[in-house]
Amino acid sequence: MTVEVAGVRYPTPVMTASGCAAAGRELTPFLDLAAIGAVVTKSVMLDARSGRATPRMVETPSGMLNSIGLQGPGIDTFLADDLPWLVKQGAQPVVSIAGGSLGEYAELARRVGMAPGVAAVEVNISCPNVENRGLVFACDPFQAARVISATRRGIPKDIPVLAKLSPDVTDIVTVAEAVMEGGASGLSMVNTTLGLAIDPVTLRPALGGVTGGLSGPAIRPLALRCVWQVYAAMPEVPIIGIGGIRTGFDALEFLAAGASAVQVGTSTFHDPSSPARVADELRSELALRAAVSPREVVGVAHRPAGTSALRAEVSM
Amino acid sequence: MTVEVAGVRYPTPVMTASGCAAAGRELTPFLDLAAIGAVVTKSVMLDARSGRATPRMVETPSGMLNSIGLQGPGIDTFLADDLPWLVKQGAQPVVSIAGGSLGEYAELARRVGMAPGVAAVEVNISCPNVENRGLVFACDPFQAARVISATRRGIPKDIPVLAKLSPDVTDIVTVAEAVMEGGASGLSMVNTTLGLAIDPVTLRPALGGVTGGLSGPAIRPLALRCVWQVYAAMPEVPIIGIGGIRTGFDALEFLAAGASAVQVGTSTFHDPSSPARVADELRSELALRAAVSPREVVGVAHRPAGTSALRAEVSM
Amino acid sequence: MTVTYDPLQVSGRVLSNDRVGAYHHLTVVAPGIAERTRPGTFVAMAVGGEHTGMLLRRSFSIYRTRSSGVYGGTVEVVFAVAGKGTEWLAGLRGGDILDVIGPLGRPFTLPRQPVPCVLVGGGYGTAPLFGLADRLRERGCAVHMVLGAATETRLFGLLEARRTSQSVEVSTDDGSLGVRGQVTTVLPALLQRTGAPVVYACGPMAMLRAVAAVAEERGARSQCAVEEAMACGVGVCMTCVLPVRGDDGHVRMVRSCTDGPVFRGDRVLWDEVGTVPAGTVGAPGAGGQR
Amino acid sequence: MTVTYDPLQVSGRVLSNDRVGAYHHLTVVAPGIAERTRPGTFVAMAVGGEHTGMLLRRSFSIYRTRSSGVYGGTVEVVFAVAGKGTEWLAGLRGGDILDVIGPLGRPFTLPRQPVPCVLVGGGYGTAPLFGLADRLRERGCAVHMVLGAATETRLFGLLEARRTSQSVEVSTDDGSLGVRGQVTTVLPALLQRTGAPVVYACGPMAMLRAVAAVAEERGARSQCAVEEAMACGVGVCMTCVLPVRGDDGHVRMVRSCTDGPVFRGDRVLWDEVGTVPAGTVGAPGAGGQR
Ligand SMILES: Cc1cc2nc3c(=O)[nH]c(=O)nc-3n(C[C@H](O)[C@H](O)[C@H](O)COP(=O)(O)OP(=O)(O)OC[C@H]3O[C@@H](n4cnc5c(N)ncnc54)[C@H](O)[C@@H]3O)c2cc1C
Ligand SMILES: Cc1cc2nc3c(=O)[nH]c(=O)nc-3n(C[C@H](O)[C@H](O)[C@H](O)COP(=O)(O)OP(=O)(O)OC[C@H]3O[C@@H](n4cnc5c(N)ncnc54)[C@H](O)[C@@H]3O)c2cc1C
Ligand SMILES: Cc1cc2nc3c(=O)[nH]c(=O)nc-3n(C[C@H](O)[C@H](O)[C@H](O)COP(=O)(O)O)c2cc1C
Ligand SMILES: Cc1cc2nc3c(=O)[nH]c(=O)nc-3n(C[C@H](O)[C@H](O)[C@H](O)COP(=O)(O)O)c2cc1C
Ligand code: FES
Ligand code: FES
Repeated sequence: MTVEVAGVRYPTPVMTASGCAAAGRELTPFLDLAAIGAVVTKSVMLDARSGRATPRMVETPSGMLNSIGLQGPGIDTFLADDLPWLVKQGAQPVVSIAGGSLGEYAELARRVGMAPGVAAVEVNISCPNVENRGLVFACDPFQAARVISATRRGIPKDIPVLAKLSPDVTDIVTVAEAVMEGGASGLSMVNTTLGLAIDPVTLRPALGGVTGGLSGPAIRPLALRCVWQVYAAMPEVPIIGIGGIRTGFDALEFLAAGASAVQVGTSTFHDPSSPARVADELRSELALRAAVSPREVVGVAHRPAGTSALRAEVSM
Repeated sequence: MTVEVAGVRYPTPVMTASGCAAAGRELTPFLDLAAIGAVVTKSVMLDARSGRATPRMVETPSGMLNSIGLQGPGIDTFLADDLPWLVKQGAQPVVSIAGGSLGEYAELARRVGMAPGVAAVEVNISCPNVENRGLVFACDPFQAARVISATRRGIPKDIPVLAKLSPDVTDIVTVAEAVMEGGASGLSMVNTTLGLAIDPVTLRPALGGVTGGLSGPAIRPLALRCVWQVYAAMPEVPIIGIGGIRTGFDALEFLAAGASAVQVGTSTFHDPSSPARVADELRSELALRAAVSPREVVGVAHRPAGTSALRAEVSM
Repeated sequence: MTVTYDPLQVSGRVLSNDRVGAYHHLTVVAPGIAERTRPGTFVAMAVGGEHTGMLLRRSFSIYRTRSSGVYGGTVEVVFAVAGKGTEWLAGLRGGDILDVIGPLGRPFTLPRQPVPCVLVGGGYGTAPLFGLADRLRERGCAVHMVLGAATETRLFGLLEARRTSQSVEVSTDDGSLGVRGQVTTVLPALLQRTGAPVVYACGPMAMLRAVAAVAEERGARSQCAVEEAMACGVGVCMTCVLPVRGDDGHVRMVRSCTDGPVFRGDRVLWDEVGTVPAGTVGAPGAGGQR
Repeated sequence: MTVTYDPLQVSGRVLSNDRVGAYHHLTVVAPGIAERTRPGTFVAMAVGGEHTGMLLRRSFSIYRTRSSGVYGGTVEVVFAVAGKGTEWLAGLRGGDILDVIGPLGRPFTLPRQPVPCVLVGGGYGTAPLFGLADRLRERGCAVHMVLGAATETRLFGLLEARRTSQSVEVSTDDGSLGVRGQVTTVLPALLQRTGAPVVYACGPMAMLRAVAAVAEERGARSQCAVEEAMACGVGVCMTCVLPVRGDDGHVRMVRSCTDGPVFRGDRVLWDEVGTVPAGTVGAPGAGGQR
């Protein structure tokens, strides 16, 4: 079930999602890191970050809100400890980086670009731009593109740079086009959507950070729509689908909508073996439809009804 | 539990949501239309509409997608049959209108404006603008504002015009400001968010209309966040909160975030008595917190922790 | 347009839930519903329990009702496990609580005269026909049944049909019981033999369409109970529509929950279900609500 | 930082689920977990069934385990109904299936010497102390227990404590049993009398903070098992953090699921739980991921 995304081959199309697998270590009791698609690491910033005050999460119907605030050790500790460990495990490390300014992204890229064993770099652009009134990079096509080009310059040519998009925009296709022009090799879609919950006792926002990112199956239709729209506009661009994937069929939906691979986030909290289990289930879903490789179903939902050979094989 | 929204008094703060209660008739076995906050009617267009092809719905985790396509009898039949019937029942009719062009909204407003018994007009601006490449009015502050002013002109001064916002925008506050400047008396927030699902057999989009509107508890955190942001920016603007409300506590969350009233949509499909039940439950939630009226909790989540007298009364 | 019966919403207790061939036969105590039920109407059941992610009710034809008994009035349905909601229903045990709304929809129209009637059921579609058969017999109509299914285990109610009907014909796709073929393999001869002026049918859309066509050919009327995906079941959402020609000759997208589920077979545009046929009132809409 | 034990994910069968005062005592067959359990570790249980809208596991201290038996190894927890997940757990019946991950987290550190120990439990917080008491006695430590709760029915394990401990003191907020007041009303005298150099505590945060303070005043060490909202329970999400001073003197936001739930009482910045104290490594972050 290997797949290629932006020139890199992964053992399966199912990866962990950034921030939902730390740097992989804690999942080893539950799955084989070398056998899953990739370990996308928690977004790392230049310096160590304490993150936000608790409460950092609220459960919501078929979803959750989080407001972690990118807690992490900073890039140097990450490159010294986590990355080499992942490489030693035989995992495919996709390193996620996050910054507060163009300069920070550029510097992160420079350091990650020098580290051995990186399969791909994912750029989390859902961060406030401290140089632009705290506006989130991902919500502005121009700023988003600038971050990607700043990052791209620091990363060796053979390592793809994936831009991770936010769904919280009026027109995701415009952002997608901008980051591709900025030099992205592919797109990770989508990050969480901004949400809020109220605490029943205080009647104040339940999260320490007031608003937080909504994730989980609740947002799957929204994430799928984003993938659908971008694939429809740019079918040649590699897409990694993310958002509420819990089963092999969910993963298949993303492939059909146009993703070449997927990431599993929140579901890992329910079932820490999710990234491996979803791949197994996807294998069965493909077999059921007599598809020999995941590639075959990528974007199939865009073909006119009846033109795909896959349909006839299913009996559900 | 009466509330006032934009100058109109409603028996309770809990209304039906447009498109989720038809014109009220079918709910009479399950609740007393005169006792609920208001009956917000299915968005009506100038002419009769067949709506989209089926399938028109897909169940999703804690939510659903719909693609009805505004099926309806057209404004004249509505004003001749449905509205007088609602008025006779003693219900508070909030008439929702939808159009494909400025002219259509203006004409709808003119006709609704002449009809007796209308409590308020809600303007569904989540419609494609046929004069602007099919771009949805609600996604463009300028077009959204134009629709509202065109509508406002046709409606007598004492009938409030509520602009119903879409959450599918980068910056909902900008749209809110624009429609208020366009002459809206208040805001209904939010409409569904655009989503997609794939059919397991055909691997094509499951909805006849390809994409559809996501509703239900899944989107509640997203809807609450929109209300929170707009109230924070414009605390004086009346807001009706909508999105995934299923219980009295859900309604309370919206009030605390800044809504003066709420609408219950998808939950009605699960429990057709929802608009009445949610009001009853809200009454208990308020009593538990020793709040004498719903007004008291409106926007309370924005006050600094500890400054509200409500907190101390709860023991949960 | 109109709600024919006043449905009730009842929090009922499961009395029994048994396997019957490929199906499940569920009996729920739901006082009040029995008294209002007429053949062809249905119930909508909440599935998944209180904190479920499944928001929408599941609809089932009413198989039988009893107005009272030791436990109060009951409603019975027969269902196949089709997905996660019916899977959950299949797991219910006696004593569990189930939220039921019903009866919903319009019933079969009964003939004014004591004419012979043919009742055609596909798979679990036979279930609502037994109550209909009772009413027809009360009016002096002779009842002939046709039961069809993919295979023998998917036939429902064969013994009951044999016990209560004037004649019973069976067809299975694989020939495991009765005639190999579809219900329409046996229907023309049966209509001929009985001279029945009306056919009642419940089953998959393809079957209904074929039955309606055979009936029309033979100059008989047909009354077909359809199955469209329903979000609300009570007429407020407009998801359950299909194209139906009205008395005025105009085609409209009509709700199958309140204007159906029973329709005159000659009024449904069977070939165009799933589309908005050209010429439908209000079609084609330019733009519109997603 | 490190995963001390290899947790297992087990689809277990419920053996029993009984009410005990204000609590529920749940026993699940979960082979393999017992063997790995050390006092103070916890399990995370999936709630709500397959199609639930509740995505996150619920965490519970391990009360007891048995490595084997007629049914295989079992794990027991004691819980209060706090919300919808625990409500669902309370409804489980013998034979139901429950997905359990455990043991998770770091256990209580045991003293090297056979010293007298004081174990303080608040409400259901007493549950994990009995396994601890067993281990301590095995090492020749005298075990003294303090049980506190709001009211008598919210005390857990009093008889068991009396049967197995050297001494037991009880406090209730309302005075319905034992001393009226908090556990810290009786703790200073008990530390004095027993000369215990170490206090183990499990209960609400406010209690832990007070116990840690009393211990510190008396020159005793404290080991406190905390309860922070956890999304994953296994260390990957960073939701369960609290400010803890490390060996190097620096305060960090530390995961209570993998670095806890047991912490040295003198290391937790109790007054600043729920904040990021000034001076914490990496604080204050300008901007950042929501
Ligand atoms: C008026 C009416 C009467 C019916 N009578 C019976 C009956 O007597 N026995 C029986 O076994 N089934 C009957 N059905 C079909 C039954 O409602 C579906 O099998 C059931 O809803 C499937 O639910 P699920 O969760 O198991 O499947 P899923 O596929 O998981 O359901 C997903 C969604 O699609 C809807 N859906 C899926 N299949 C159907 C379908 N065939 N018809 C309508 N909605 C569907 C569900 O209601 C749900 O909202 C009837 C349907 C209707 C409309
Ligand atoms: C390490 C640890 C050990 C625990 N041991 C026990 C025990 O032995 N007995 C017992 O009764 N309870 C224990 N708890 C608390 C128990 O986890 C919560 O009562 C439970 O999660 C509440 O779930 P709910 O769905 O009923 O409540 P809801 O309020 O509906 O839960 C909503 C969300 O908040 C989380 N949450 C709510 N309250 C708490 C809490 N107090 N602690 C952590 N998360 C919470 C839930 O996990 C869930 O994600 C422990 C918690 C932790 C972290
Ligand atoms: C607790 C948590 C932490 C997250 N942290 C990050 C992060 O550091 N960087 C990032 O790009 N995305 C982060 N995400 C977003 C996920 O990677 C993913 O895009 C999103 O959760 C949607 O997928 P899911 O529904 O499968 O979780 C985080 C999500 C959660 C739930
Ligand atoms: C089946 C369906 C039809 C709808 N039709 C309309 C409509 O005609 N006009 C409108 O403004 N909103 C319409 N909506 C949106 C709802 O009014 C509401 O804004 C949205 O569903 C969110 O609320 P909920 O989660 O409570 O359903 C519709 C929603 C559904 C589910
Ligand atoms: S199912 Fe809602 S109108 Fe028919
Ligand atoms: S609960 Fe996820 S890191 Fe602790």
